[in-house]
Amino acid sequence: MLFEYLPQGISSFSGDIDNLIRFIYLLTGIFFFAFEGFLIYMIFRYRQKKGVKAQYGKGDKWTEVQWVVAFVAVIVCLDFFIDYKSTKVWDLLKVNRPVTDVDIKVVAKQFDWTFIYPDKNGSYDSADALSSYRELHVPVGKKIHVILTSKDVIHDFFLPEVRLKQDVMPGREIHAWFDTTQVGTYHIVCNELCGFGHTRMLAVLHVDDEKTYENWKVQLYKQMHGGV
Amino acid sequence: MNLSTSKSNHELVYIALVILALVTVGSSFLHLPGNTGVYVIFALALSQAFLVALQYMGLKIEGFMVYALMIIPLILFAIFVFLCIPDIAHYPLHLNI
Amino acid sequence: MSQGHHQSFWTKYIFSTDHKMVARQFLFLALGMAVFGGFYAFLIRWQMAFPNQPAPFYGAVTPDKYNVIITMHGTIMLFFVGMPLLNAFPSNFLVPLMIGARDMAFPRLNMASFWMTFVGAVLLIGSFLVPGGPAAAGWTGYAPLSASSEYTGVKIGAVLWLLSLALVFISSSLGGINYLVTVVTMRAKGMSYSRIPLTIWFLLAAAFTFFLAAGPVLAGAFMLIMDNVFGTGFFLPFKGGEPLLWQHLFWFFGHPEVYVLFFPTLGFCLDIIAVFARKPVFGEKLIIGSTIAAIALSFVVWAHHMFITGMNPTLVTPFAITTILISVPFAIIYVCMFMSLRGGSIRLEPPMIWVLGFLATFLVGGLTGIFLGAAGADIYLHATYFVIAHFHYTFFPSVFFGGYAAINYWYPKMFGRMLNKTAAILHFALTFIFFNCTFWPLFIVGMGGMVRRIADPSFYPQFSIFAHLNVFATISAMCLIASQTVFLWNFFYSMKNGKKADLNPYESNTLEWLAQSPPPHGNWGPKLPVVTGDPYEYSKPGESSDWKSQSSYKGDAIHG
Amino acid sequence: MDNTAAVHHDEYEVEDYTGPEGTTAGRLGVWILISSEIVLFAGLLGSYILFRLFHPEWYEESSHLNLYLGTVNTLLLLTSNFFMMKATTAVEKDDQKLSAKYMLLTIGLGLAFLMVKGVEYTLEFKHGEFPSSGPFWSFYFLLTGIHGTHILGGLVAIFLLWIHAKNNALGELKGRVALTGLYWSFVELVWIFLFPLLYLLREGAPK
Repeated sequence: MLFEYLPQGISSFSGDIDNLIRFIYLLTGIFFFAFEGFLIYMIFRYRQKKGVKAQYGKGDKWTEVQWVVAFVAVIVCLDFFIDYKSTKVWDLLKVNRPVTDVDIKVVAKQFDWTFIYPDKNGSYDSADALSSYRELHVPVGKKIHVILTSKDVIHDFFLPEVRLKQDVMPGREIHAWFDTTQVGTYHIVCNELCGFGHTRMLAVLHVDDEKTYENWKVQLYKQMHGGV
Repeated sequence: MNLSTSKSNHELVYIALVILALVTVGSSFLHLPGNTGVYVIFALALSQAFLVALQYMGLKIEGFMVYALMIIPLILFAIFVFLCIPDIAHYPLHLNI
Repeated sequence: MSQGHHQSFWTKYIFSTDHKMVARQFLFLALGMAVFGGFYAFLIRWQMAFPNQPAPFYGAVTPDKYNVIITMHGTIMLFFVGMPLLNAFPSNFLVPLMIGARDMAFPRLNMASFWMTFVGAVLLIGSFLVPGGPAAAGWTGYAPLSASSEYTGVKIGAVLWLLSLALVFISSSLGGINYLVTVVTMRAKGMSYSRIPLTIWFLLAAAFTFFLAAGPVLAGAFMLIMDNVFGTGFFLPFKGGEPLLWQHLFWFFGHPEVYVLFFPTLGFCLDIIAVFARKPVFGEKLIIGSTIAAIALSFVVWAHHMFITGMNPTLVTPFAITTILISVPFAIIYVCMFMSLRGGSIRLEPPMIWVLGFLATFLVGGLTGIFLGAAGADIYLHATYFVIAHFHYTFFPSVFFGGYAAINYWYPKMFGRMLNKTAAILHFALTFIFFNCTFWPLFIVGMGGMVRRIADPSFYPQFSIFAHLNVFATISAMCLIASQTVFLWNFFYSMKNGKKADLNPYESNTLEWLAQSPPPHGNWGPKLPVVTGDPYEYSKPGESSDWKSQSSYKGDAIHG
Repeated sequence: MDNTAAVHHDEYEVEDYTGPEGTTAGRLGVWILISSEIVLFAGLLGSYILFRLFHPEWYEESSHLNLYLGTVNTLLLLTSNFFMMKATTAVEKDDQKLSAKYMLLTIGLGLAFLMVKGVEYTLEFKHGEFPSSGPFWSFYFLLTGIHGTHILGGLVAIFLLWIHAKNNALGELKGRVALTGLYWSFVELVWIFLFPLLYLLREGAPK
């Protein structure tokens, strides 16, 4: 099955996206086998035979077309059902941002990621703001608010395991959120062609438990301020 | 070669166009409140456009096909601008990273 | 022009205004450019499978060269293979023949249209020679990457790329004007709109869609050229511009363009199905209505290419709904095609085999589109190899299966000789198998999260589990490219040595089969054909023959 | 792009080239060309309008344009279009010499339009306003530049017709005078919208 190849999901909404993919996979799978089967059947059943003339029918009578209409009605219903399910996922992830616990500013540039943690006043510019290079640490179970900015061209913030993908636009602040359910080390990939170094524009997502996360922040602070 | 344009009175249309053009320019000096000035200017521009299209270009004697050829691109124009407004025109620039 | 039968080499072969010669020029341009496009495809696949080894015939593919290769592969395949092969070549060849005219309405415009495309192709290939190399911002050329040389190091190449695109857009629009005017004003007597074959309808639909869609991206191309040359900032946010605007302009064109490359194939398929299943096309009016609906919808779905670009997220839902809804008209057309097969008397000749192959493979492309059109699933699948597999499953069947079906079907009329049937079937079998072997694994790879446009998968340890699939896909792709030589051999060998073709080898109703093979300058004898019947009157009950030509035109075969 | 109006002649009898609605092939071709040009200008003007909607400060920048020269240009183009219409009428009455005179006036006024445009550009360059001076100026030079290119194309087409008309030798080209007139009117139509969009949406008195 195709969806078995999905990387293991580690966010509260990854299951929703996976289920949506499974659902569409199931539906399209049915149509795929029905149509291919019908096609193969017809190729064998209606091969040219001596003395057998093709049936004449232009499909301009209601009796001929009614099956097409019924089929279309089914398609329209399924379409709207897919739209309904997909919009639910979309709204959950991209439109309605819940109250978040941690704010992180993501600065993308050719070909690096920098993650900036605000100081106590929520400022990203002050000396106390922590900036981590190519390493994003987040506490497990918390809702993370990322503010995506770019210094030059379009990049894309893709967390495959979290099922989050969001382009990073220069000149815009894009807000996204995600959460995590499992401690571990995961991938961050740039998913929008951004120049010759695009391939190497990688970062690491560390999902830590609360204690490790705080320790790491303290460590980073010490590193940045020379152990003061 | 029975051409449409000979059925128009070109002198009359020309005078009307000149007057409308001058009125358009004049109206921009009035500093009408709010967006009224913009509406007035484009109402006048539209009336000039209709005059040119119907009289000079001979749209008034054309058939369904040519009208469709003129209207469909304008609909696309409207669709493009209308659907891009929430995306382009509503986003302020953030440049201080 | 007026001395049709004694022209110099230059007016006959190079600056020809004869629609059949222009069609051949477009066909050869498409085949020539396909060699380049295929070679870049090979390099891309090589890099995905064996990233650390230098590619044969090329050398090491460095990341900057890789970006050039993907840009050129996309641009060439869409605008210099797809457009000529599916729009310009069949429109030029078939429109006058199928409606019973002597030539296009504006033959010189036709010639200009070809030479503009040709200059565009030369500029594109020539951009390899300029300092800085060719454009390297992907075939979509997303600004700001494409808008300033400080991001890619490419300056002249990017401008040449844009100029070449602009030339193709203008030339295809002018071509479209020509086809539309020809069909409206130059139909033979009795050729009412309802008697026009569906091939012509769909070619017109494509031309109409194209010239309506090309304007915004042409405007965008001018703006991007100014960004590159004059240092303006239309798409550069740090100069007050808006990068998303380029994407809107581009995809406003880009999505209709997808159908421009799809409609002609639908037309060929319907015509070929009718001839080889010996049945009238099922639901002709339904099909035309669906096409109109599809064109209308195609102009309001463009933002589904931009779901995750940071566009206004509330705007996504309406676009997702229209995107999924556009499956309805195409489902109707698909069902009508299947119903046209049902109850037929199917002759498995090469053109029909290509059409059946198209029906089988395009289905996959159409169905996987639903994954990407559903905004929620697109969050994960956008810009992964799933997308690559999806659009290759649409474009490849459409451009190549459809194109080969058309070439196989109209070859006797173009060159007066038949293609070798065994070689044609072998070519189909190899292409069909290796095409599926190339792109089916990419669905799996994409579902696993492998992102597109990366130059070196060995940097991504998480993709190492797909290494064997990538190698498999690459070897299949090489076989796929290699098996096209069968076609090239067949095409050029049969031109001189093929079996002489009858005037109407497939017993088809449409008008082009009444002309000589190949049709002379002016197509018809002293008198034009008069149309008396519908194009799809096959196996009519009560008739002795299972076909009845659209015209009783006796042809000028006897008079030569 | 005047070769859209090309009419095909060959050694065979010419079937009727008139469509079902009395539209000749050339005329329909020019209408479709105009249709595709509308989409091109939809892209250009649409982008400009979208920018304009979130750049209120462009009202100020707009007042740096020379409104007087802009108005003169509007009138020049209007008059030029009027004379092109007169030239069309003259050809229909088979008076090619008169038509040639009108065409000469059209060309003169069109060239005057381009010259005034050149003067405007020079003045703006002197003030230090270049295409790279900001989005408003980028749009100003892009829109007027592309419109100017269309004017130039139209002038070339009219010039070619004038060469034949002055020698009373239009012959088969007669139909093209009206077609060029149609195109010329469209160029005028574009200016009718460009002028207020660029020049008139301004703040305060012109400078």
